[in-house]
Amino acid sequence: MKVVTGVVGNDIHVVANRLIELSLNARGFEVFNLGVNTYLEEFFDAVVETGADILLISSLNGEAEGWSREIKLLKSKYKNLDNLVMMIGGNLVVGSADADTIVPKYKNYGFDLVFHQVDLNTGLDTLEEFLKERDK
Amino acid sequence: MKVVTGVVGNDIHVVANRLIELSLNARGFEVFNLGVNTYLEEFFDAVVETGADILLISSLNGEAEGWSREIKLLKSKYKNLDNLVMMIGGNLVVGSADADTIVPKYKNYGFDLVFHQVDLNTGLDTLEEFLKERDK
Amino acid sequence: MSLLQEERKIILSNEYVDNFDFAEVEEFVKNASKDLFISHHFKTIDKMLVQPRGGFPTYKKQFALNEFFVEANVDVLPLTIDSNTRLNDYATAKKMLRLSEENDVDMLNGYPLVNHGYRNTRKMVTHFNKPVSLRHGTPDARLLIETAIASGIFEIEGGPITYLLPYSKNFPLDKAFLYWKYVEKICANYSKLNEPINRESFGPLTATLVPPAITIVIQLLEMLLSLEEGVKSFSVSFSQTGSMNQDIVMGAVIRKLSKHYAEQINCGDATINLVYHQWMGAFPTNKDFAEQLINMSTVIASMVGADKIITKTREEASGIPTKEANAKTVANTQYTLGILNGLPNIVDAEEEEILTLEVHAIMEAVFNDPADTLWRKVFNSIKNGIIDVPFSPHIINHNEMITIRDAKKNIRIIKKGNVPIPDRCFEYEKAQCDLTKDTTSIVNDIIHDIGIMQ
Amino acid sequence: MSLLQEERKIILSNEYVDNFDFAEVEEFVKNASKDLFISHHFKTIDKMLVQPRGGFPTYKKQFALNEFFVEANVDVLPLTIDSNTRLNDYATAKKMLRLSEENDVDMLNGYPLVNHGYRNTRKMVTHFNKPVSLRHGTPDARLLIETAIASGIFEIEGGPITYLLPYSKNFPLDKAFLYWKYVEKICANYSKLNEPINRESFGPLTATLVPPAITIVIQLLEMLLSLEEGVKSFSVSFSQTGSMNQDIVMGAVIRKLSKHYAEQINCGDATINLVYHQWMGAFPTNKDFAEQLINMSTVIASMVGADKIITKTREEASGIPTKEANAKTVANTQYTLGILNGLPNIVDAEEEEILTLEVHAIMEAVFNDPADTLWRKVFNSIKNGIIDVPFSPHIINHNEMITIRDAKKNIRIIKKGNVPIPDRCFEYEKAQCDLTKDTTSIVNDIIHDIGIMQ
Ligand code: B12
Ligand code: B12
Repeated sequence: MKVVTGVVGNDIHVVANRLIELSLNARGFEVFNLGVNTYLEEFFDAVVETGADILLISSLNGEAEGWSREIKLLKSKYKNLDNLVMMIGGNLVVGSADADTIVPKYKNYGFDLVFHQVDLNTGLDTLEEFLKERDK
Repeated sequence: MKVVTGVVGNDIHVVANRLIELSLNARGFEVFNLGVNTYLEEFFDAVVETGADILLISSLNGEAEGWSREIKLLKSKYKNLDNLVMMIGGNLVVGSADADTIVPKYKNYGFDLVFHQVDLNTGLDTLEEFLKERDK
Repeated sequence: MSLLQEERKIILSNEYVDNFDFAEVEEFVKNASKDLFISHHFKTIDKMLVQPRGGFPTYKKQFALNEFFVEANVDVLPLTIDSNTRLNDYATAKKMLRLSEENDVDMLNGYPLVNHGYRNTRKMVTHFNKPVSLRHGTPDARLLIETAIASGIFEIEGGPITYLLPYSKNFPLDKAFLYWKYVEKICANYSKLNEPINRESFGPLTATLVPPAITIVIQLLEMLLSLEEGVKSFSVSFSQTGSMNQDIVMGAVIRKLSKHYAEQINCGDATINLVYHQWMGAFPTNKDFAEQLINMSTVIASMVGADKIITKTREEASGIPTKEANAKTVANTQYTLGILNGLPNIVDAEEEEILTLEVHAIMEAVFNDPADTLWRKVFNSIKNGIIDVPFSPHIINHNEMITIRDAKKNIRIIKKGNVPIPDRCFEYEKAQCDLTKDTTSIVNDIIHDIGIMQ
Repeated sequence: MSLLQEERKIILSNEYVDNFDFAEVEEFVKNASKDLFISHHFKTIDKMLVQPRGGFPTYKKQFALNEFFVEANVDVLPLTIDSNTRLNDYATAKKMLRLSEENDVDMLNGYPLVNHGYRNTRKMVTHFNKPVSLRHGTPDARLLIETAIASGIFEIEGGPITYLLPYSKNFPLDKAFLYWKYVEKICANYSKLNEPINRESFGPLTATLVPPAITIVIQLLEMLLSLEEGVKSFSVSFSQTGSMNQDIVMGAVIRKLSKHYAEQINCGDATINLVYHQWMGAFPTNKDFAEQLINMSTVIASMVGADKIITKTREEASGIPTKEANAKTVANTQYTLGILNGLPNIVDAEEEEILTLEVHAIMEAVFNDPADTLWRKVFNSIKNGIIDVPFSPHIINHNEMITIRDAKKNIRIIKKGNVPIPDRCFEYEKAQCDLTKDTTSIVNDIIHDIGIMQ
């Protein structure tokens, strides 16, 4: 399965991104890593180009929320993205807040899977569960 | 003016006691230091023997309360202690509690001046104020 | 009109900018209180200066933060800039600042200095009358630094390499050098009016397994590029490596070599200070543990003999720290510095020699680049991998060097890429590590090594 | 019946005592899990063992405290005894224990082990299956130690000097020596059945300006008195002095000399361990600061290379700590030990030499005392001031020695009383200090020196 990944916005925290690429590869995904500092259009363009099944966005520096608000509008401009699994993880707010308030908010922005300060492997395990459920 | 001082009960914390002797001397008092591990009778006996004006008791290890309960009874057995200034300081409870509850309790036990976890010099300044007020 | 003046005009022709009155700014700097100059404090105060990190979007919140810091006995106030301003995106910064002001929710991860303008900001700076250090991460910081100095901020962190390789993916490196040349000149010019403006390099880089030799070479080069332009007070810096001994060795070598190289270009008269960053890598989420880590960093900084320490907070892993947490670190750090006494004198001659040889070899390779100016030599050396920063997100970086930790958690180079590590040193580095493992285990070790403080 | 057996009978003829079944106890010790023996852990575990302090009156509360400690990843459980039991006043202890059990209020400042008895206590000890260290302060600990070993407590702290000079004003020192001789014998005998019982001396003494030479001499003498009786595992200890370098020097010298003197009496086969106490003097009332101090102690313990560390809590200045605060220190200390890596190798040859000469000189003076046995030589040496402990409340102590801190906060001897500090060393000690001051300033310095961590 194909995954497009990267770190959204002006965020340059690259360490998790490098590890994500390693982990996805180890789990057998085909990875297209756009790296840090990636804008929403670039993500969607890459999904379209590669025909990816999953878009896995990271955000570490707190920018995610600003960008996520524009997802629905932007996504509506693309065709055939209805089956795209959208997931996001990292530090999803500036400052701190708990998952109970963050997760519903991001689901509302259009994400299927939301991981605020959750360990990468836990997140990827959940992704695999999710895919299994869906394909049943 | 004469001061009898010491650490009450089975308490062997001696450091403050040594400093109290130094400070009282420096302030011009005549000091009779009974040291640590001093029982109530020994304090009152020394007051009578020396004709002291002030009895300054320390307690550090939490024993003070147990002993203080017996002061009124004991003091009533001695004569001519009505003008004796009684003061106590150090850690006046086992565990922790605040001055608001401790001070009234100890005043009730018969102390004129009570200092829970108060710095020595603050305490001695207050003593000197107290003596000035009284002798006006 | 000089070239510098022309450049100035261009930078300022920007709808988000204060209308600059340079004559007034010069007057202000000339008469500014010595207390605002960290260079003055370095000269006159013997203890390690304590500086936290911190920046909030609104003036009000930044002011409140500073009040907390002063209450906690801070030595140097920080002003951390938001990430939009860092990318010169003043429009977004403006929008987010308005949102933050209206809704009492922070929509920026720092203080948008350009939008606030120097007239306002100066009020805050002079009110507290403490040195302020500007922390940004901006490749093109020309406007930002003009605004900062006009505000009374007399310490400027960063540099063309240290604010680019860890902080950017695409920004052109050659441009960064030129923009920073401007910054150095401005700092040097203003330094003539009163106490010197202090420039500080950002030694932590990516804070992830960067080997000492790379950090020191970059510190020395940014120092030389700055002194060349006339800066008279410069701070080299690095962050906790994860090995106490490696920190101490690094401190000794960087002190010795910064003096040496400054003298080489006849700038021995400049003051060189040493700054230590508390652990800059991934923090534990357990906040009590984070405090232990922070305290340990302070102890090590003392053993390194740093002139200034830059602090973290117990909330590092969770998000932008509250002002309470931030002030608490300052008070705790000051307390620790006060009670930590009887520091031993520690010299590890062998490690120092190895590291010194490595630095000299890389520096020589840089100097041997055929380009005409130092900045072009440095540019070429980064481009061809003579300087290679692990975990840099920047496209120009080679990413060929591989480092891991040895049994004592020293960072060691096990693949050197194009970096001219002398054979003897490279053998020494590798000899400290267990290299019999397969690649997967080594990758797992690296992941583990990134998380050693967690 | 041997003399020891007779003494045993006398001690046990006491209405508050468990009916001892010695055959069963021997069987128990013989088959006890190795995990209960700290001597076994010292041999097999490489990391520094972490041991908190703590004791509550009731079985239930002590059990709960232990659960908290285990949760926090403790290595060695403490059992601190109440002060009535310390004074062999089992009647009062019994009354207070009943009151504590009935009213859920603590009427004792520790665990009344004799009243609880060994059959009960053994259940708790074997339940947790961790080594337990007995902390008391009892001059006549004969019954207490019989009960402890029968309970599965295989580390016994204390000694005739270290549990007397700081803890008592009037208890006869000669008796203390004889009572402790019994304890040593019991420990030695049981040590033959399984792993050795570990004895530990209490190095902190009064925790107030005690100079290293005095501490080390007392550690060595209690070690010799113990090994003489056949003890095979002994821990010497000391507490943080206030100067990192002085701690490191002390650690090096005490390790070297304990080995040396053990060999002198042909006990080189005994294992000698080094225990470090986190700061034992006056603590800051600010609890956050207390945590900094505690963390710094852990760092220094690592540099000293201690085998075990005994911890304090953030609540030290305010009163008996809660179990939460106590467990938090354990978790924090374990975390710090895990992240503190790359310890430098530190040797201060001059300080080590001075200290070694001082210790040898005092030891020689003790050995030269004309008395026939070691304990009598030691007794006489304390009585005539060859050994003098600053701030001891005991009437037998000379109190002639005066110590202050030098600029680096090392504790220095400026008046030696009868302690035979060699001239060269005494000159060295005094040369570190500013002795031109008048007496009042020196007194003020001493007051300040006691409060350096506040
Ligand atoms: C190292 C670091 C830096 C380095 C980055 C070097 C580089 N190029 O990578 C430097 C020093 C340059 C830096 C700069 C900045 N940083 Co920074 N940085 C850190 C730090 C200390 C560690 C990050 C790290 O590498 N962790 C190791 C990796 C492996 O862990 P991770 O990133 O947390 O990722 C894990 C999880 O989040 C998860 N994950 C990540 N993505 C995803 C996705 C999915 C789907 C899932 C399931 C999981 C997942 O998996 C990873 C492994 O478990 C963190 C604080 C911390 N965590 O301790 C701050 C931190 C992330 N930075 C922060 C900030 C604000 C900045 C700056 C904006 C400002 C500043 N303070 O200087 C600039 C960034 C500029 C910009 N344009 O983005 C904030 C973010 C605040 C917020 N969200 O509220 C943090 C939290 C620090 C703080 N408390 O203020 N930083
Ligand atoms: C050093 C010390 C010891 C040494 C004492 C050596 C000696 N012989 O002096 C040793 C290690 C032997 C020891 C033993 C014990 N200690 Co102790 N010890 C301390 C410690 C760490 C410092 C005390 C000290 O010397 N301070 C320096 C002096 C200068 O300050 P100070 O005593 O607080 O006095 C100041 C003020 O109180 C005031 N003051 C004192 N008296 C007076 C009087 C007046 C009128 C005024 C105005 C002011 C005043 O002036 C002084 C200067 O400002 C304290 C905790 C702390 N404070 O950090 C615990 C502490 C006092 N000890 C404590 C205990 C329980 C014990 C033990 C019972 C049990 C044990 N844990 O081993 C035994 C005591 C046995 C006994 N029979 O008493 C507890 C008391 C608990 C409580 N009150 O609830 C404390 C608070 C520690 C704790 N948190 O558990 N201890």
